[in-house]
Amino acid sequence: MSGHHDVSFLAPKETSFKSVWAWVYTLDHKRIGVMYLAATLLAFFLGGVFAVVLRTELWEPTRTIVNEAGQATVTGRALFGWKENGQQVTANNAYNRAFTLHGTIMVFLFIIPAVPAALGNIFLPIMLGAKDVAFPRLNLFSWYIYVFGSIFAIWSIIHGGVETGWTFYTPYSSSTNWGGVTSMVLGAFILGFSSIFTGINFIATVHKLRVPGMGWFDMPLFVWAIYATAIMQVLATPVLGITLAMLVFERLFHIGIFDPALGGDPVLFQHFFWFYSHPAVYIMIVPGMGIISELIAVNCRKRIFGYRAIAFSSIAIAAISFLVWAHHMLTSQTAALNAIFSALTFLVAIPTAIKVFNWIATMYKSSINLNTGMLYAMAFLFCFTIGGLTGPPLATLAVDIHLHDTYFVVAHFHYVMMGGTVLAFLGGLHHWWPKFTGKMYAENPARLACIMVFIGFNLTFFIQFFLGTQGMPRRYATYVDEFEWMHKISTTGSYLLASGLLLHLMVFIQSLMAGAPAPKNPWGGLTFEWETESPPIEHNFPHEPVITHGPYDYDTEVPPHCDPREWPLPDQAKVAALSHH
Amino acid sequence: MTSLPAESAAMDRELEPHERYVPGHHWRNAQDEMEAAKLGMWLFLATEILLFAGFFCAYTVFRYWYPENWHAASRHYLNWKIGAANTVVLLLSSFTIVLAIRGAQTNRKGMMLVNLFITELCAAFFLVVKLGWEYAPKWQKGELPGGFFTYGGHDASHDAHAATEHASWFSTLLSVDHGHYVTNAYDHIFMSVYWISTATHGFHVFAGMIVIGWAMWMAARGHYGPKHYTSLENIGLYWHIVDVIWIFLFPLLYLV
Amino acid sequence: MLTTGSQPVLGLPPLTLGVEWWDKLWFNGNVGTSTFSHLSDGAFFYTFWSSAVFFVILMYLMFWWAWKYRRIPGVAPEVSPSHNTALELTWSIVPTILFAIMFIWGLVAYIPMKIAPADSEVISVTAKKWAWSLVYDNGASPLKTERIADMDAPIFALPVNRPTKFIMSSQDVIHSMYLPAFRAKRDVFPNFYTGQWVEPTKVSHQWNESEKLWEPIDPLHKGYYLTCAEYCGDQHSQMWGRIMVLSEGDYQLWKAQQADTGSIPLDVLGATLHKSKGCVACHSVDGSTGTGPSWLGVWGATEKFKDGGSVVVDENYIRESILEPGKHIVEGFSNQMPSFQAQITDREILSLSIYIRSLSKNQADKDAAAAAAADEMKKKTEAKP
Amino acid sequence: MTHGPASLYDTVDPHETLSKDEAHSAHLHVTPYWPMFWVFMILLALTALTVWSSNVHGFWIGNTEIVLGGTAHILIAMTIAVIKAALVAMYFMHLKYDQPMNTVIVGATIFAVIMFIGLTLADSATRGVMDPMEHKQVVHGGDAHRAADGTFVKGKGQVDAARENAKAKETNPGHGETKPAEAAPSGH
Repeated sequence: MSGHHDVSFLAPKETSFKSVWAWVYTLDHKRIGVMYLAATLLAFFLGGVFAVVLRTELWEPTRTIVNEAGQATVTGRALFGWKENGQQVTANNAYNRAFTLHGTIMVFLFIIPAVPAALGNIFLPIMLGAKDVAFPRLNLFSWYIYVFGSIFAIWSIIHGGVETGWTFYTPYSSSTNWGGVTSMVLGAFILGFSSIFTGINFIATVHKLRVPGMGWFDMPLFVWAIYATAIMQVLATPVLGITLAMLVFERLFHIGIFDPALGGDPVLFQHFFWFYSHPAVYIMIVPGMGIISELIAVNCRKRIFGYRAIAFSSIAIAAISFLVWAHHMLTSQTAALNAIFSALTFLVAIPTAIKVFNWIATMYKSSINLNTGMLYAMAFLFCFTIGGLTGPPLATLAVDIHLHDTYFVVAHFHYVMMGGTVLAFLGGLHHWWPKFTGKMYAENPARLACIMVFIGFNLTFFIQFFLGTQGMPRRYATYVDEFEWMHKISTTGSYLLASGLLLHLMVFIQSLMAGAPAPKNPWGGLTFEWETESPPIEHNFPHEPVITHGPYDYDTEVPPHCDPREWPLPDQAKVAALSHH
Repeated sequence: MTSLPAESAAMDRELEPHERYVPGHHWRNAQDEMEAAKLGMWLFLATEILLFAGFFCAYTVFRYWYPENWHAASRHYLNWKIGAANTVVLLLSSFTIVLAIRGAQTNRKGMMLVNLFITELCAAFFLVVKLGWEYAPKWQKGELPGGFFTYGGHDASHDAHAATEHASWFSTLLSVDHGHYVTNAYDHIFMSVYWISTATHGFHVFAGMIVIGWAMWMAARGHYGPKHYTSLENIGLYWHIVDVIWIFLFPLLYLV
Repeated sequence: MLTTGSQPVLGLPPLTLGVEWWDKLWFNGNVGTSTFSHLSDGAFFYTFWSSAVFFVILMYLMFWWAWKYRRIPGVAPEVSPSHNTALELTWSIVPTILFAIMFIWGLVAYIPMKIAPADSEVISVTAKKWAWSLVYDNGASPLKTERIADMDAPIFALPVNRPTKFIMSSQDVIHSMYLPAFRAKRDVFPNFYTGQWVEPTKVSHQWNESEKLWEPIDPLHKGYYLTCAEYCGDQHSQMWGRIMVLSEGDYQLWKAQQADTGSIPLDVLGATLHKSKGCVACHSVDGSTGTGPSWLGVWGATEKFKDGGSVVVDENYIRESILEPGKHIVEGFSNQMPSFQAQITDREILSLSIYIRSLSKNQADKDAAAAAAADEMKKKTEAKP
Repeated sequence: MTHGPASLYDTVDPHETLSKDEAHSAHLHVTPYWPMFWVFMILLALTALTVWSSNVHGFWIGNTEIVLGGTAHILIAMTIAVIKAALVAMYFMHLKYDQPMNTVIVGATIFAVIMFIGLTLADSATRGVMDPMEHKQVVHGGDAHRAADGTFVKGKGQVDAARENAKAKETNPGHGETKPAEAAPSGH
């Protein structure tokens, strides 16, 4: 084998042109992953800006970013588009566009691809001991589709914005005449293909590229989670594709399938949409759960409690996720179906609960390294438990009638998505940052930022549960005075949250500019990615790695490239006694 | 290692591309690569099925609500003979592409090329019939989806004119017998489902023609042989799923 | 146990603490306000307390262990099992049982919400962008409005301790009629009817005969809200309504008052209708452009249409715009307005015309000038012979 | 990479991770001709059967005519279509000879499709079951009109229309527990 195999995958080529070309036409899963990471972080920033804007609008009961005459202020106009189809930006449209763009960008451009396509792309093949994903060209193609779809989505912002909500409910979305809807819908349609191809790639990789000797239950739990996610991506996303295509047809050709004015059925659209979008929220959270399994096992130096239960629960969530979609429609569909879907929805809560119990049980009698990654894992457990436990009230029929489409749902959703996926993503980013950049980050500033994010997040969203039970509907630009104090707390929290995230950005920039070189295995992990260089070499390993132990055998193994004196093993006699049970 | 005479002979001639084929650098062997490719293709086919499931779902719901209307619309606007002819053509093309794969497996290039060519012809026939004898007349008569539906019912003078001017066995076979028909309230939704599902299917046929053309080119250049024909096999799988979807669309739209 | 109507539907306790600040925090003090509210709240607090117990235990263990088992360099972790079948089964089965109870509780409380008693008062609800219009069985629509969240929200009334059923439809997109205090919500669709019913249990307002107004019984509690819970566009957040719950006698009085518009002068009625019919959502009267043209100064002006024609705004054009709004769209606007056919009387249309006319200062001046000219002509003709 | 002579270089297994027997036995299932031909013929026959069955009005058992309604025709046509699709998948698409995982994928897909269509239809099919007044079509505009003397006569409003619908539904004995809604006392 030639010499370039020993070079870091990030290393530039001989000439700058070749270097650029090597990124543009790379088939290396790690480079594609890094490109995804850059793109999704950009989308996260953009979505975050809209979030801060909409929280600012809610600072006062009446209008903040639009003036009393009902027109957008300069800020409002600058943010929400200058092409107005001959219409004024009316009172609330600025706000409506802010939350729509926040939702669409965060969901389609950030959360769905963030963990699987960015971190998954970089680490899934390495964790399997493979040189690359199964279909490297398809992988690159997925990235370009993602960029192409994102351009459509961004274009819609310039082209007057979108104000349908990220759910695009008909007949509002099929009848509204703001310019951006069609291009945003097309953007989401195209992004769906990126998601599908990534999912196909990962399933084939897991099936066919595990290193010889690695059985299904020797796989790291992150891989299990990505695998379960990929199943959902493949089986659910095409329905989103056809839904959005039919919505575009509805807008362009007035096919009348969803449009009641032509004899169609708007509830049918909701079924179509949620058949994808409910699995989609598991597409968003399950990879985050995979990261948490890694973070807790590595930083606790402990064999994960109930490995098989966690692995199977990922698959169970994937399977059940297809049966619960209509709990989003408890006020719009028929009573008989409500009863069915309420019951099915509780099923999905069980594997989720099992995971949380297992993670916390792993911490028992362990050796916990409270680095930023572990802090995020604990923050995740705190927030995700709240998010998870506020799900059952929403699945309980009589309660959901009251809470549906209120801030309770907003808070629940953000506790799961932001408090779950995003915190897990940030934890995973810190966990693997030294590995794929080759640079350490500054631990204490990162910890501070983590605490700011955690407090800011809870400040922002916890109060929203009470807003919801008191009856504040979501997607409201103006509200009655009695909710003001709660909105003020929430907005304050969002600023703290944003500051914490900016501090993270600074920590990362500092690390890239002047970070200390990372060792091969800074946290003492046992999975394959910690055996290779930091950053990994071009084909991941100089030789095909050999599997000698399970991913979490901390009882019997000293992690590779770690000093055995610093990593004393537990009392082997006790381990042996336990394993005889 | 002792070489057999036949193998020595093979050493002497220049190897065909399929004989020289080497799997991608990240694969452990060619079999893994082929199985992964087929697995990926099946997953893609799963997405195709679910994509069309959207149309079938819309069909089911509206058919449940307006059964008589849909039955009448199906009988009135569509000619089952066209659908049946296209079904037969697609089945034939499915069979020929199976034979093409057999040609690759048994290293018979001629068999492969001839069968791929027949497949291509069938696809072309399907599209010509679809565009020429279904879409074009419907476009003229205003039997368009949803809001564009302008068909006003039976136009006797037009039909009589058509009957006298162009009466041949062929046009009689392929024309729709309008009879005395009064349009129903939900005809336009039936036409919507008809148009979007058949157009999407037609687009898949068209995409199939392109990839089968590419497969012919690859076959002619000797890229397919007993040891490597992965993309041909995957194209075959794709073509079969196009056929399977039509197997469901045909009775649903044209017959019941 | 499971009856509908005025009887309590389910004997399950709401599991609230009964403490004022607690009720205020969770439900803005609106506890026990309808026959549903304690059903819904009971199920809610069951999920809340069972979740709270789990949450506290889990977080206690997490933080305690994070401290107790923090890493000390060179010290090996203790040995502990990596799975325990009995424990894992327990923590799978216990939540399953709790979830099963949640489901059953929710379902049992939900079924009565769906079956309206046969003797319900029927109110027809029409939602449109962006206003609610209620028609009572005597043909009355609410006339008064109140400023809520920066817009004019109509004031409705419901009878206490008697079921009221809403039959709802929408004129454009999906809305959702949400009565938070009564824990009731149902989506409103453009092409089919949906229904929901409530039975309020606490009177909020009474008629003050001396002041001739409806006043809240508790000055701090101004009644209940009606909101739209399904996003419906631009002014979604301004589809508020105020609900008064009245005693039976007061309710009949209120309904009769709303039906009797005969004694109101036309221009005042027009101004009232501008708010109560929801015109205000799109048509300002101060010249600012909304979804539709402002009414200020529009009377007598020449409006250009999208399709090229034009018209001088007069009674005829206003009548046409109300009954067939899609016929002529003014340039720069889009076809958004629903038709008001069968929802408005001729007298009401006329009063809106007069109101719009009164908003145009030019027209008033012109009218005065014309009247003066007519007077002069009259004088001249009288003087001539 | 240089190309060695064919005998020295196994194209199936360049990295030589399979044993010699595995490398040569594992790869191919050569598509047989005649079974495929017969499958094709069966498919044609089934197509003809679908067309024929769709035009069958009914059949006689003794003196009783069993009329096939729309549902029966759909069931027949879909049964035949499923058989055809299964034949294509098993033989033409080699599912019968292939990795079992591919069949698992097909199974999962069919499961998802059935759930999607079935549960969505369950919503459409149960509208108005709990509350007979729900899910009646809305007719916009009502039937208000001008009387001969030019005054505005209020037409049948939504409430009346909905009540009539409910009455029609409630005459059905299945909903006997609720009485027809009577007009509430008027405020006048």
